Amino acid sequence: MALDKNQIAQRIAQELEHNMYVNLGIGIPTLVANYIPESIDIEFQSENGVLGMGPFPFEGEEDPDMINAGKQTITTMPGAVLFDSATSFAMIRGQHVQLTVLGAMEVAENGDIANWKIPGKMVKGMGGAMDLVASAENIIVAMMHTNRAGESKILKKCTLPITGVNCVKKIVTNLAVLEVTANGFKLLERAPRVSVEEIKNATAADLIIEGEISEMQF
Amino acid sequence: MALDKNQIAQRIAQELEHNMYVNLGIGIPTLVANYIPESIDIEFQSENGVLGMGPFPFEGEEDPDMINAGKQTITTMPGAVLFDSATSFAMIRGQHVQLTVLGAMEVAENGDIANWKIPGKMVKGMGGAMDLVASAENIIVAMMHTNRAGESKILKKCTLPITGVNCVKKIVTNLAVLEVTANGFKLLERAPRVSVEEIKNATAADLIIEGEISEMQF
Amino acid sequence: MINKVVKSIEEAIAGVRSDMIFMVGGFGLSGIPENCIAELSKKDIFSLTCISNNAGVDDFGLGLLLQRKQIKKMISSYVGENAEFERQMLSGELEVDLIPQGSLAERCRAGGSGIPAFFTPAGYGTEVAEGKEVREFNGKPHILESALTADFAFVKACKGDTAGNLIYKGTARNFNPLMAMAGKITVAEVEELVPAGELDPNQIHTPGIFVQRIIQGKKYEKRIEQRTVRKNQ
Amino acid sequence: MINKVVKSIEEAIAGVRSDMIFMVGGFGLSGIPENCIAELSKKDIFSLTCISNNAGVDDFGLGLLLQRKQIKKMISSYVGENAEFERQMLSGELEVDLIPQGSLAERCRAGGSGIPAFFTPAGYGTEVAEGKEVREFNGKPHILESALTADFAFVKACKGDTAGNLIYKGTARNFNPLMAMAGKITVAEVEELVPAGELDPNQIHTPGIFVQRIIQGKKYEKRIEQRTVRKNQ
Repeated sequence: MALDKNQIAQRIAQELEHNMYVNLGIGIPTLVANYIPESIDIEFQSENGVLGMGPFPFEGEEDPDMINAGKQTITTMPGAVLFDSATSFAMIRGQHVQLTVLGAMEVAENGDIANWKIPGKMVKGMGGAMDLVASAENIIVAMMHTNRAGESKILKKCTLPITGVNCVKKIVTNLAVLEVTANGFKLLERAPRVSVEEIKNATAADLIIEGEISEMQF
Repeated sequence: MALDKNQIAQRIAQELEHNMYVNLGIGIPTLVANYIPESIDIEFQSENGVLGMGPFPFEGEEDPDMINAGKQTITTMPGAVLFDSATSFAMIRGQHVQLTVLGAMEVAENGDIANWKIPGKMVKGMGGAMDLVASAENIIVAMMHTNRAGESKILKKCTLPITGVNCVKKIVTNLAVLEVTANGFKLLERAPRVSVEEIKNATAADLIIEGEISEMQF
Repeated sequence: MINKVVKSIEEAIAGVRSDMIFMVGGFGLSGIPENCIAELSKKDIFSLTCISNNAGVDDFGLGLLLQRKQIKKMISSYVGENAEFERQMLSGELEVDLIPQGSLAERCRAGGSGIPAFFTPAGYGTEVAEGKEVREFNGKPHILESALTADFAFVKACKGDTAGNLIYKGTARNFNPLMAMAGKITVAEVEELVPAGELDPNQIHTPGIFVQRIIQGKKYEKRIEQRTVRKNQ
Repeated sequence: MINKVVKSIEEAIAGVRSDMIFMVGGFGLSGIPENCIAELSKKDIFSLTCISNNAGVDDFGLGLLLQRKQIKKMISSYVGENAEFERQMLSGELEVDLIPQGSLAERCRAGGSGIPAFFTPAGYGTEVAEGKEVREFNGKPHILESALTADFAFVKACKGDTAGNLIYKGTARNFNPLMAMAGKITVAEVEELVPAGELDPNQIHTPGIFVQRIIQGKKYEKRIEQRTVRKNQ
């Protein structure tokens, strides 16, 4: 059974380690924050200028001066800190933020990612994505395996204008967990009751499949 | 009569204009702050991280956390602000500080200045001087006309390692006020009862002398 | 103390002319100089180049200037959530230069700091790198980005003093301190203006030397773009 | 909240080994990490490369490490007022790389910010520019300067919290925030350590993400180098 968006987030939360600084992109990545085990300390950075982001505010407590990079109203945790955009990207570019989780429209087998532009159709801009993917040591993509037309978003080569080169390390989709290796995509895990065959059929790129592929554990 | 150090500072103070941000170097330049007319507002920047520097503290009120670039204990004025060294040099390099007054060992007729090193003898380092002279729109040198050996510090060409090129705009010495022009040093003013002849004799570089040279006014 | 206070919003924006380059602080609608933008939208000033991370929404922020077609070119990192913007861009009426957000921030800071250019890894291998110098450092390719400056920078702070010193609140800080550095004339509007000496010199975010004019804004709407809440327990 | 507190000064400097590069905050003797320096001076660690604006005085600050000849190379902007330093430098025992102060500050910031190099006008036409790329921007020559990083950065703040957030006081701030960014391991010593949540998030100078270890210093001498006063009236 394919995962829903919350389950994708839940699976990604397993990748987080104690004492990590993490930047979560808009969409599915934002949901990751809901699944952090209490046993580990994580601080969330948002590139518009906050470290130590907390949950959404209670109704009536929204502050227009306190938003995340998705422009959503947020709160801060004890120990939080606020700063300007140059300092924020110093944290990102300088690799002080250790993990970036973001969405994508396409990922290629060399780790290229496209997520900012559909020529002639959609040009919202890259926001902080280009800085994030060019910098973070570890980049995990959270996305659906296929687009609305049912086409694979996991490709031999990106067809859309790319956001960054050779940067994605791992992908978690509704169907599978994939690792980007020097030889291409390696299938690590499959969603509960989703077969390797189904994943292969939904994937335009080749998959390296070694031995038994276990189901994701939650 | 040649000026003393305080009089050099007093003459330089006349160059300051209302609403100017000024950086004063160590030595004679520091004394300039004592001669600002009450009618104009000036803010002093010190490159170790303070804008709005005030006078020395009263005895017993010295604060080790409040010093100027000469490492002297200071106070701050209302409206002062403290910042890090990168921000400080952003002010300097970005030409937000409008006037720099500093000492020199030599000045050449093309505006080159040497004030940081005597090879084999004295190597204290350039501190902020190289950033200051490479950046400020207006640079005034405050110094004695000759060195302790009686040799001119105003030269056709610097003999010591230089601090910056083509940067000095004006020089105020114990004998004269000189302007650095495209054609060399121009004599603007002479110290009270110091003759043009005395100035010429004390100067290794050529001087452009046009018409009557008036005495400095205090 | 050098006094930066201007008496009216008209005086605050005086000197802005058609064809100029101007910067506007803020991220989304958070921390935007509402009063300066509103005043600009009343003037017959056109063909402006605007440097701002975002482009407002249809009826607020920079959207007001877009509605009147006062802006010829936008230099931004993210311009979604604005239908009129999208229409002008896709029709070719509006020129748009999209820049990675971190490069935009750093380019403004560089502009204010006398650093004409710097290398960054952001955008290497993408459209953004086209025509730009590429150089490897420690085996990693970087591109050369140049400084940004502007004829005017409009920024918004929570508190300011008469010397032009500014303190921001929350994530409304964002691009404001960087653009304040990069404006030939920087105009700061604040929610609260106090006499010089009232702010703790240790706690000022933008030193007054970067600000040429300061004014207390008449009123602030401070619109929220995405109101997200959790249920009261 | 990620806890950065270490229990002892030994633990704070643990891992520093001979031949490493380390940065030390402070300007003159103002804002130097006194406790870390004193602890380093007790260890048999030698052949260090030290990046610091100044070199202390004979019997205090980095002078302590120079006395024991623990430092092989100094990267500084101003090294006057230190007889032992001068002796070692002139005799060739100590290697010295002098850098314009603004370039030193910016190179540390660049190192912490993932910016490998930038152009600056400072030092053009001087010894400092030797071997460096020169390029004109707006008709003015600039030189290319590279980022500085260090195995360890030792910084000193007035206040800190358990998450590593730092607040500096007065001109003791200077190079500390920049070096905090540039250390692979940044050790912050503070006069007062408080629980995370006690500092105003708007008023923090160094975000805790840049700090790996924090400790409250045992005592601070805070020596004054040039005591200048005016007469009481």
